Amino acid sequence: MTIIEQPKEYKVIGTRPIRHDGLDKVIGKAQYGADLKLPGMIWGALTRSPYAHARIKRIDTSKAEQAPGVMAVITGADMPVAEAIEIETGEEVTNLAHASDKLMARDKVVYKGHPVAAVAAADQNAAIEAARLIEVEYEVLQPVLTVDEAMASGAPLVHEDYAGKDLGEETRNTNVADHFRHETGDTAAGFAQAAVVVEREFELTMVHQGYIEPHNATALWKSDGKIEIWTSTQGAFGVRSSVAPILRVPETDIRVTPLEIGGGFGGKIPIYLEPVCAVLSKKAGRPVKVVMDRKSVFEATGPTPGGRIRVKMGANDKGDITAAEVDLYYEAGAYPGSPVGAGAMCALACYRVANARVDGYDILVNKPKTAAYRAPGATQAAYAVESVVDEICQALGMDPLDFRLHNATREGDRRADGPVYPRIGNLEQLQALKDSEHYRTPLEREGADGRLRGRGVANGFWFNGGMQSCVTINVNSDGEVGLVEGSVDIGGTRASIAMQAAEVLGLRAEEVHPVVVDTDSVGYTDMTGGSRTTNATGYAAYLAAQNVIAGMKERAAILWESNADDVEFEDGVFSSKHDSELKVTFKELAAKLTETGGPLAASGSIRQRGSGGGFGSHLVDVEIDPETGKVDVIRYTAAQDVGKAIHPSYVEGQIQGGATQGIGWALNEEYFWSDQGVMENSTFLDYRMPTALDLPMIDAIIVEVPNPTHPFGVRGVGETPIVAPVGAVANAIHDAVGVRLTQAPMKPQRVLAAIKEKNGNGA
Amino acid sequence: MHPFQYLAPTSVAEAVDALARYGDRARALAGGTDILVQTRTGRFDLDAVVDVKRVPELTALTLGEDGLSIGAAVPCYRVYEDAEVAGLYPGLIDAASLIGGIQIQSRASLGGNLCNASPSADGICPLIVHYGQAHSAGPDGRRSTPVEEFCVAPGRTILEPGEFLVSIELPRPPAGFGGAYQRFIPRNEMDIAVVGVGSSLTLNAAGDRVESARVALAAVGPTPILAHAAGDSLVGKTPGIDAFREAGELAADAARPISDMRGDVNFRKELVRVLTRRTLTTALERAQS
Amino acid sequence: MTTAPASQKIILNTTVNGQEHQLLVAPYHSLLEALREAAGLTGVKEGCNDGNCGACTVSLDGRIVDSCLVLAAEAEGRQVQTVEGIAPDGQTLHPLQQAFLEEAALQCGICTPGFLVAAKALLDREPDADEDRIRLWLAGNLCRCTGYDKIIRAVQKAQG
Amino acid sequence: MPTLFIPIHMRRFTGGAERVEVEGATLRHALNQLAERHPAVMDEIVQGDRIRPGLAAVVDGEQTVEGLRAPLKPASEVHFLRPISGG
Repeated sequence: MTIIEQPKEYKVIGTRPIRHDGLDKVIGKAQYGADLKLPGMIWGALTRSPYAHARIKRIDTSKAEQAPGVMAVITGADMPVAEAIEIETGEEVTNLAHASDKLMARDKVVYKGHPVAAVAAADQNAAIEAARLIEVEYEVLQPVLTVDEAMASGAPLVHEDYAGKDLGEETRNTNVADHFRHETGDTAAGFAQAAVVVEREFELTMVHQGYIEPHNATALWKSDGKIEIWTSTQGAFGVRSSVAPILRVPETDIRVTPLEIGGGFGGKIPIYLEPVCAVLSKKAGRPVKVVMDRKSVFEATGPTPGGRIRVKMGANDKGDITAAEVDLYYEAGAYPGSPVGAGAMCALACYRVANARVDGYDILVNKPKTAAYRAPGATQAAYAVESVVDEICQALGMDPLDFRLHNATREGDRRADGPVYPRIGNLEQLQALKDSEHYRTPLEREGADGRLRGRGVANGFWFNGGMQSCVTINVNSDGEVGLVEGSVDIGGTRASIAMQAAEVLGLRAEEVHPVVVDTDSVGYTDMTGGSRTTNATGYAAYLAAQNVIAGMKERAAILWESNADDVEFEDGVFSSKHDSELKVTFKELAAKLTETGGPLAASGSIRQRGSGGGFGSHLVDVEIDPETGKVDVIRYTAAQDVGKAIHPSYVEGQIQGGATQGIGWALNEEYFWSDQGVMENSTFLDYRMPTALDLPMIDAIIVEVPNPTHPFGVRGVGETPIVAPVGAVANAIHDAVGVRLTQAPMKPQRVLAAIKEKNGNGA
Repeated sequence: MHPFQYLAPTSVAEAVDALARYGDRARALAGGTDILVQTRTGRFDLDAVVDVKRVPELTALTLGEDGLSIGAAVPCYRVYEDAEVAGLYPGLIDAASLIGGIQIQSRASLGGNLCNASPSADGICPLIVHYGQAHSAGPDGRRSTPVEEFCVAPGRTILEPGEFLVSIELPRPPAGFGGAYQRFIPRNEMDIAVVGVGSSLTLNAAGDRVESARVALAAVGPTPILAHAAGDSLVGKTPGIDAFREAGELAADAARPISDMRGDVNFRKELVRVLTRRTLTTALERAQS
Repeated sequence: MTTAPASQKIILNTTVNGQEHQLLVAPYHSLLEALREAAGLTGVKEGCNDGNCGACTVSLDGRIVDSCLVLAAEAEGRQVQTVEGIAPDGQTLHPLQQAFLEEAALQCGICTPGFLVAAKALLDREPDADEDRIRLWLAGNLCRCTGYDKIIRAVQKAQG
Repeated sequence: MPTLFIPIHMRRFTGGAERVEVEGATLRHALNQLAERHPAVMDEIVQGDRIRPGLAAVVDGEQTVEGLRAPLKPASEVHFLRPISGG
């Protein structure tokens, strides 16, 4: 792909227009998945396992079938048996048998909340009540609940027949689905050169994306065998390619319409309900809608893993990191596929480490299958690594940002997992944080009523994906254009994509009318996720707009009875290279399409490369009540290299939102498990996401080191900002009260216990 | 949820009738912030919900010579938005203004909080330290119970089938009285108390001796606990940090917490010490002002 | 006093966004269900159905409530306002709606209706509320996308 | 010559070799060269006409979008990593 030279100044890019879908969203007219109503539509509800690990002995659906209003009842026996093969959805690999089993158990339930049956009935409450009437007899098995339990010899097996891999060798009778390693240099030699070596072990528990909109799906299995699906998803095409093999129908027979989505953060890439709704619909002969309750969202959709992480890092007295070892033990959940692979690649990505070893373990436990959550796998690793880096800085007496700048990876450096960095903005964004007013303002160490303050920094990295996108632009006779895209808009991407087309077309952002359509109406487009959408779909829009301009030049040539090569386009005006009298504006020409050959539509499609990655460093001040252990964030600044901010407000919003999720993760969010694998805090009351009262304003510093593989330099933004916060908060707590918290969340009870232990009066 | 019918009696007698008819298959509905959730989560199945908010007595908030009468269904906001009530009962306001968020406070009532009998209820300790009396009505007529005796187990009260809470009465605070309630939560709003402590004390006329005091604890036992020893320890003493610390120790002794997702035993006991001291400090400031 | 069986629906007479409605609802239906399913006002969102996210916030006789925690039947004869009724007329947006758009105070938008209804109730009462007061008032509304920064700024902008 | 970096878990098929230099103007050519020396490793990398699902070929720091057809330069480095998608 050619690298396009950048225009010197942009007219649209970098401005802050009102997003195209904004009006509908502030007047309550935007249609989200649960808002859909169809003629004849009925409601579904699921019966879920109360046990984390049990064999299904018998299911009796007879009472449910006779309950008032019930039109269909299904169990695992009604679901097609999917092939045990691996498919790629987006760039994730899904084992179909696992994906199918996760939706509806057949022989064995492997997590609490695992569906075992489903009911469709005239209204939602009738379906819920009927689902309660399904009787299931279980043989309860001992659940495997932590990575340590799972790896212990003689541990119960989550899947008896699963073959794991240990450094490429097949293993049997294990809960370790995979163990892999990255290695570079000689760590023993590196540690031998170190003046300071810090080794620590960290523990985390699962946390959830916490989107406010519960999962939902509506399906209609039509009499001609075709299936219509309406759902809140991050990727309609991904739903199609997952549902087709699970239901064993051709992809072509499925049309997925993505409705507005109320948050996802990675958690709405996998499917949970769609095939179940479809099978219920086939049986009932009507469209069936299921909306999950919040408890099921927590218990039975994909959180990000907890686990254990060991980090050993050494540095010499000049402040060079000489060696590092990282062992990542991540919970996969009940099926293989934790984000430990990404965690391993991100763990040391911010630092030049000549001698490094990273081992990753993907471990089966009787908990919900993990799913992507904003920079999946990276935050956990960064919490551990950034905490250890903080300790090294203290041991060496170095400023934490100077140390990070001194060791920062830059273009040409080799990552621990092998590849060499292209142009990246790690140094630039670290320097921006160092130059911030926040960092230059010394912290008052004492707050009111004896509260103690501390300051912490941490750095973070995420790859930022490219992947596939397609956009079609239709020119309207009034000179405005429709932009047809397959990228679900989860946070302002209609605007950021339309703006890129507008820039090329010489239109205002408002003159481009983006619409997100179903899988039959646009070319294949990967999910909105991986910080890829403004980059790749924006690129597709750029290409489509270029093709529109090329087509319009031909129309101008027809108009002037000349040749398209003679037409140039600048500032919204087509003109002849040879006759300065011949000029026509985009709008004027659009009105003449009929007489110059008919409608003009043009598409752009791309399989975009990565972006070189995004780096973001965060700075946080906390205030701690030393008598209760409560930590309040009182000031927060985040700097990030985003390549190019198309719509700066939404870029800031991504950074602020990511930081906030990270703060929640650091301080209070957790899956609190019973000893039987039941999540005890499956409500927003007890899951404790931050409220407006728990946060200060969050300053976002946008740094722009253009991505050379994108015409406008976009790198993507959404994921990087969740990587640094947990480590930054841990470092701030240490700065305030002198204790190193190695368990997340760093909830008051843990902070207080650590303070008491340090003061020698631990209980 | 199990389908139920909705009844909206307009008098105490009608409400008694309605509740008695369905026995334990009916519940009184005040703010609904607890029972609607509980019916949805299947904690109990009901055949009838009896909305008591059309019974005038239950929505009356009356401040008289003798004290304050809070109808069982009076939502929190009416309590804390009443300037006179707020001036006389700041300890009560501490609780009424921190139950849930603004939306919840539009609906949730102190009476409902009491009847829900959650060990972690924020509303009950302040009622106890204000020497509250619970007035109920039932098939056998009316009766009055000290608030500290009202809850008997998590989710269970002294109310018999068909009986419901009509109002809570708090005596008018004497001169030299101060009360306060604080809870500890990991967030700053929208949370359940890990520990809550309500304290009150009454000073002598000179303001240098404690004449009476109460300390009540939430979320550290199956019911809210009136920590008698903690309150009694202050009587006759000079109010101040030393006496409050000692009361905190006695309160911690009285606490019988469990370890759960909100906190373990040690953490909760420590919070009882801290919050007892802090609430007594605030109560003293209020008593002196 | 109604004594119809639980399975029998009831007619609810209520005023929603200034218009009188007669809605057919079950006695166990929440106001949230009645507004979404019977009145078709799907701007009222369900996030948790237990009063902890505020997505279903509506105004009931001028006080904000979580409509998931109100029985539909309780709204008999009362005034309900939803996000659909915030704009003063069909043509003009409420200053809060305009400020939310200008300040990019929404990302996915699912929490936005609840925030708008709650913020409007605050500004109607306390036009000069400071940042702490705004944060307190909005603490019953969860947003997972924005970190609240731009929401708070939008409310401040709408204060003028 | 382009360099193929062999992941640790595949080195048992390359006699422990960490890096293998091979001729090839495209990834397919390079892998064919590799297969001549270490035939067993091919199954770990290639499935049919494509890179095996669950593996990403990274050429000069960029995940390839052309798969086996990815062009290689004489100094190119090829790594085989886990694909990244993200949330």
